[in-house]
Amino acid sequence: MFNLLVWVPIIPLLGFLLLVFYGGRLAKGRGALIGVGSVGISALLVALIGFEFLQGSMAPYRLTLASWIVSGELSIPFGFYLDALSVTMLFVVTGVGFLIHLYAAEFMEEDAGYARFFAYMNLFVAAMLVLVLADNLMLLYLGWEGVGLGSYLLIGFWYQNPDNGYAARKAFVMTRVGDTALALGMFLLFTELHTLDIQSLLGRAQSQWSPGSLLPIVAAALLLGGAVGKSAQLPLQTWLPDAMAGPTPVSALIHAATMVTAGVYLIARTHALFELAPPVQYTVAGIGSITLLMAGCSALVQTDIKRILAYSTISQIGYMFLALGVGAWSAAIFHLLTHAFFKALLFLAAGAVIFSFHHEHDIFRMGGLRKAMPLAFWSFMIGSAALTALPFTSGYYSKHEILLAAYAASPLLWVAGCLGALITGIYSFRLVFVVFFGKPAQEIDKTIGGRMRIPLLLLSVLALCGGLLKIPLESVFPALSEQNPGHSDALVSIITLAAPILGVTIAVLFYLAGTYSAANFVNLQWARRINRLLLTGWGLDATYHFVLIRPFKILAALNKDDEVDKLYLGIAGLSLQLHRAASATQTGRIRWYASSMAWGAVVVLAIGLLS
Amino acid sequence: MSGVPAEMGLMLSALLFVLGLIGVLARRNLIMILMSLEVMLNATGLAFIVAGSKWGQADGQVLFLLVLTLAAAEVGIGLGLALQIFHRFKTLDADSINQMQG
Amino acid sequence: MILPLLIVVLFIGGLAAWISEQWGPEAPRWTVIATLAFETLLVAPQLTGNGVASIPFSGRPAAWLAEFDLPWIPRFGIGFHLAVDGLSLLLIALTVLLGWMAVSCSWTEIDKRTGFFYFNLLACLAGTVGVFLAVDLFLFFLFWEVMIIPMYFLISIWGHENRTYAAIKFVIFTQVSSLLMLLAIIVLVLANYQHSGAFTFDYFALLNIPLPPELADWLMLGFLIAFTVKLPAVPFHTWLPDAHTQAPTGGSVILAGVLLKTGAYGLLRFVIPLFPDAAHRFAPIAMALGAISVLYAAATAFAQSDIKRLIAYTSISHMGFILLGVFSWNMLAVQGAVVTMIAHGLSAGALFMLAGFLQQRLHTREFANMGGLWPEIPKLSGFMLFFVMATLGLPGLGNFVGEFLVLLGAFKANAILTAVAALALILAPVYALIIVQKACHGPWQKRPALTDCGLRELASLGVLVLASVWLGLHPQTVLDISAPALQQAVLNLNPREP
Amino acid sequence: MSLILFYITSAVAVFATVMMVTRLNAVHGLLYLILSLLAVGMIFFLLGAYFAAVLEVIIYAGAIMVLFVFVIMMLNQGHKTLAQERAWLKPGIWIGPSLLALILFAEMLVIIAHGGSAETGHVVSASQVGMALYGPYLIAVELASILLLAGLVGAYHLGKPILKMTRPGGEP
Repeated sequence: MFNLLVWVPIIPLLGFLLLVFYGGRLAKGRGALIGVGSVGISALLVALIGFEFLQGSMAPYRLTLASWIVSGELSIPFGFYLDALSVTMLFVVTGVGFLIHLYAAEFMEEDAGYARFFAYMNLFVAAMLVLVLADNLMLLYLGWEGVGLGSYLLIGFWYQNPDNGYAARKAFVMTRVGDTALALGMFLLFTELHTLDIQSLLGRAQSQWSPGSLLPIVAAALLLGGAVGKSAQLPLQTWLPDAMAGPTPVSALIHAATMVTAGVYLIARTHALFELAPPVQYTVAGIGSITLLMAGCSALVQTDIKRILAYSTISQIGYMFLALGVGAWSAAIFHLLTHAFFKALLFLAAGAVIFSFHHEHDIFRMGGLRKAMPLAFWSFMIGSAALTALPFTSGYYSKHEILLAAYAASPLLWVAGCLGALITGIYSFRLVFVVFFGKPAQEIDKTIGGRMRIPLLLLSVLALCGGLLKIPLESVFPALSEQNPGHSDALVSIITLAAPILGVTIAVLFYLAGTYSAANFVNLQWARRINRLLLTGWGLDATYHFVLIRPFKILAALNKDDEVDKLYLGIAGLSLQLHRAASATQTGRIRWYASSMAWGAVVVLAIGLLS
Repeated sequence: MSGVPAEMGLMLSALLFVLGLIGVLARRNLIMILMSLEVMLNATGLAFIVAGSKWGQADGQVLFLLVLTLAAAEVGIGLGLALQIFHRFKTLDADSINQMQG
Repeated sequence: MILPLLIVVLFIGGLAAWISEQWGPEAPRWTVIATLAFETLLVAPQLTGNGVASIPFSGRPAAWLAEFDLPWIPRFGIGFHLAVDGLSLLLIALTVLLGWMAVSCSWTEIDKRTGFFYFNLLACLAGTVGVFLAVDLFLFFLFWEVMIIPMYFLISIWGHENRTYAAIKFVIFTQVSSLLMLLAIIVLVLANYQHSGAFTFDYFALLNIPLPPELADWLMLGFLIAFTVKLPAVPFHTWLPDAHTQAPTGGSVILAGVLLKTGAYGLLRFVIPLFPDAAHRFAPIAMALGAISVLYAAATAFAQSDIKRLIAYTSISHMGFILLGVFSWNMLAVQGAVVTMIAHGLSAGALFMLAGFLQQRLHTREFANMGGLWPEIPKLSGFMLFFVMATLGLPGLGNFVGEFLVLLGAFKANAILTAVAALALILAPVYALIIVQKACHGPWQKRPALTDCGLRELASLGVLVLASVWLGLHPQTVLDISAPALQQAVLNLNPREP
Repeated sequence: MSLILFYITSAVAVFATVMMVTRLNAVHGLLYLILSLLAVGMIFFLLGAYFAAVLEVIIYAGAIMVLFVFVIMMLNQGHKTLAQERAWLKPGIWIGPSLLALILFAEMLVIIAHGGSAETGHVVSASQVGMALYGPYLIAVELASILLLAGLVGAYHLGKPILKMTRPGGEP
């Protein structure tokens, strides 16, 4: 049964190849059938394998297909590793992926590059599956870069607009910064531990390295660099809002549910290494909490519906990092799971709105959609409730767990988390109220069909009840040792619970009841400044542009003609000058030649005399 | 017999040679240059004779003869060229004939 | 006997192509096809490992697969001595493959003096194969020169607008550097003469002769400069962008794919085995040069507006990895360097072919006149995307394996320099994605209708795609064939760690 | 006695040469040149090289100088050129070469002075010269004759077009 695991990534890959080679000649329906169908088959296989795994002993299962690179002590196979963690991720990738593919089959129907779209999507899914299943870091890196490629291709899917191309390249290059750190981490681990197989690597690290020593700290920090890049955390988060240039299903799949959580997966996968490096783990928690606050604040002021969701994604991944940092590994993965549900739901619902509004993104040009689009409205409500972690939604279970674990580790982190939850409440319901309540701004002349409805419905159910899922991660992660969330303070629990509700209340007062209005702030100088700062994502983009990109561009442009060549041109010029000088002595005058001869005689005699 | 010191003869030869050289370098008239050249050749011949006389060998005079032959041939060609140049350029200015400059 | 045949077939085929010109412009093309087909038949069986040439012979390390020795100028100990091991076999295979590619992309591009063109092309290939086979230093030098002169003609006769300048620059750079090598060869032979009392240019005889360290340093530098100019590494690289930009497509393919590899081959075959101690002393500087090349070329590539110039700088950047790998002094890095050599031959060759195809269609190499090509020529654009991805080191394709192994090995030798060189992993997408963005993406521009790639173009690019994927997913083929040769060249001779 | 004669003759030779070099009129210069050559011939006589002295007078002062006379006459170096020559003989023009020549002279003097003193005046008879010429120097004589032949042909060739050009009504 587990042998079928091979086909899980291969079938989407086959779908990709089919679409690449025959995509242009296929009818639209066929193209979508291949694109959606391949992921569907994958999802089915995962379901079969997953249930068998969960009912079994849950012992890790290894599958080695072939060898990839063998040279000296380096031996890299194409090997898959199945444990509870990868099963969870498989469910997310194929399950949510399948629903989004189905949704996209209708969403993208009018696009000229229909087959191309599904080809890229399948490629992405295949790469993501390889990433999740890889049993060694090098194969993981293959998937890691593969999802980067998919992300690049899909962000720049509408290539006619150079801005999209820029966003795509920005995403690729910024994540590549992280990838390079990851690669260096791999080099270090291999040099020190002589293997890249994840399980033996962790085993050797635990037996050879003492906790808190330099090597695990450096190695973990480098891996963290990779995770930060892929998961859009501080300081490499600025690519994600721009990545919204891609089609909405892409944002749902890649930039909400799967790829951006790869960093969380990586850290969870190598958690043993991070446990050996406490300073790095603190850093993870710090990065998570700072990012969740920064991104949450930015989400407050955005007007583009997808950018709000993008900042919200950054913020939610910040929660996952926070969880990782405080050692609540399963809570992080749990939040990853629920986040995949509700964020995919939110994106798809937003996609439905955008679809109906003919690619309008500004929320203030929408409004009053509650009646016109009931399904989108309820999906959005459920998604926002889960995002805000209102009680009994899926997000509540996961986020609550995280916050309690954070409190156990450090009250400061907990305060940041609760503040973040408050902000989450404000911005998510601001979005809901502005888009769906109030006066209808426009007539809707386009409605969504069944292929978009089914994913919305299914994801709504998951977002609502996903918290009841029990994922058996104990087999992978060590139990939380001294910190048991069950025994924490009742007051802490209540505050944790109340923070999002308070946020929702604020949103109601500002955007629904109209008791207060954000318009009051518009005329204030300081408010405008803060608004600007938040709108541009804390000015990080401008900083990078000023500190890195512009100097690089200027230097490169200065050196366009290759300054080194000047050296050789100089030599050439010098010899040309010498040639001119020598040829100038050729005056054609006899007397000049005669006197030169005389000079020669004088010099030769002088040499003879003086020596 | 006569006791002319060899170095005196050589000094005279050098002096004549240098005078001829001045003529070659300073004059611009081709005929004068050729004449100065004769002086230089002659001075060389003198040096040979002095040396031959010093050692009492015939070689000095033989070489003088060769120099003489050379001078004759050179004058023949040189004057022929001078005539040609004069007819072609209507001048005997050695400096104005510089068509072979680089 | 097959070894001299490998060279002779190409050369005679070239002559035949030249002569056949009188029967019309088509005749040389078919002559070349026949020649290359014959050559392929000679080479292909060797790669399977049990070909006709694997006659074991005594007195040499096991890594050598076949040998051919004929006295030539016995008075000076010069012999027509050829031998093949895994490394040279791989590079010869690459040479033949790219020979096919060069013919394919010259098929319609070259329409004047086709016979002479193909003669030069094949002569250049023959010289290159000779370089890979020669194990007599004099013979090696001879082939080294044979390789350069046809390339000069290829650039200066069939090149683009600024061809004379580029061709002369190419020749001056390579000639000055090979003069240094010639001096080093002669001094080495004389040193051996003083030591052993016999003149010999034979590679095997010159291995392991004791040299005073001072002398060894200078001789090593002579060889090293010749090879780094050819490679090329910063600061000897400036001939390459000009030569590539101006060369006809076929010339660029051969230049990038094969000629540059002779530099890397020379480092592995001569510099390190002949002067192990001197090379080892020099290793940190060479690695630093490699790292500088990688970064400098990457940054310069980004600023280019001419597609072939940009690709040329990416070549320099990749060659920096090879320099880094070769001097890292361990098996992983050296194997990575070999994989990079082959992978870069495939990817850069393909990119130059694509640039040539675009130039044939658009009559420009400037990015300013491109853009929005995807809807018009989706297949070519797809190939472009693929090879750009290969260039920037996407895992699963050949370049990744090479670069990764190089960096992995180099990290052991010098972690700091490796970290610096690894910055190129960030710069690679910066310059590579620009190609796709500026050529294929972007708004559609008004221009006469273009034709997408035909069968010939499709087939040749397809072969390169397959080769690149094969190298990325199953590099073991290359690693296994080259391993014994590298083992003896690098490790058995110099069992030292940096 | 002969030493005094030598000095006097030397003085004449130097004086005649200086005059020759500085003359504006080529014919005057030529006359001084003949004088210089005759003086050198006298010195040959004093040094005991009678044969050379005779040749000097006959060939140099006689034959070669006649050639010069002819050419000067043909070129018609008249009064016009005198002004030109005067303009050319500005000190600025001849001081440089003279200084150069002086340096050369000084160097040669130093070398000669280092040679040590030796008497000259061994008589070498014409028959000795003849024996040497047709003995060890036979090849040199042959070469000289070839040189003369070449000179002859050359002079003839160079002179020919002029005859063509000067022919009345002839093509230039």
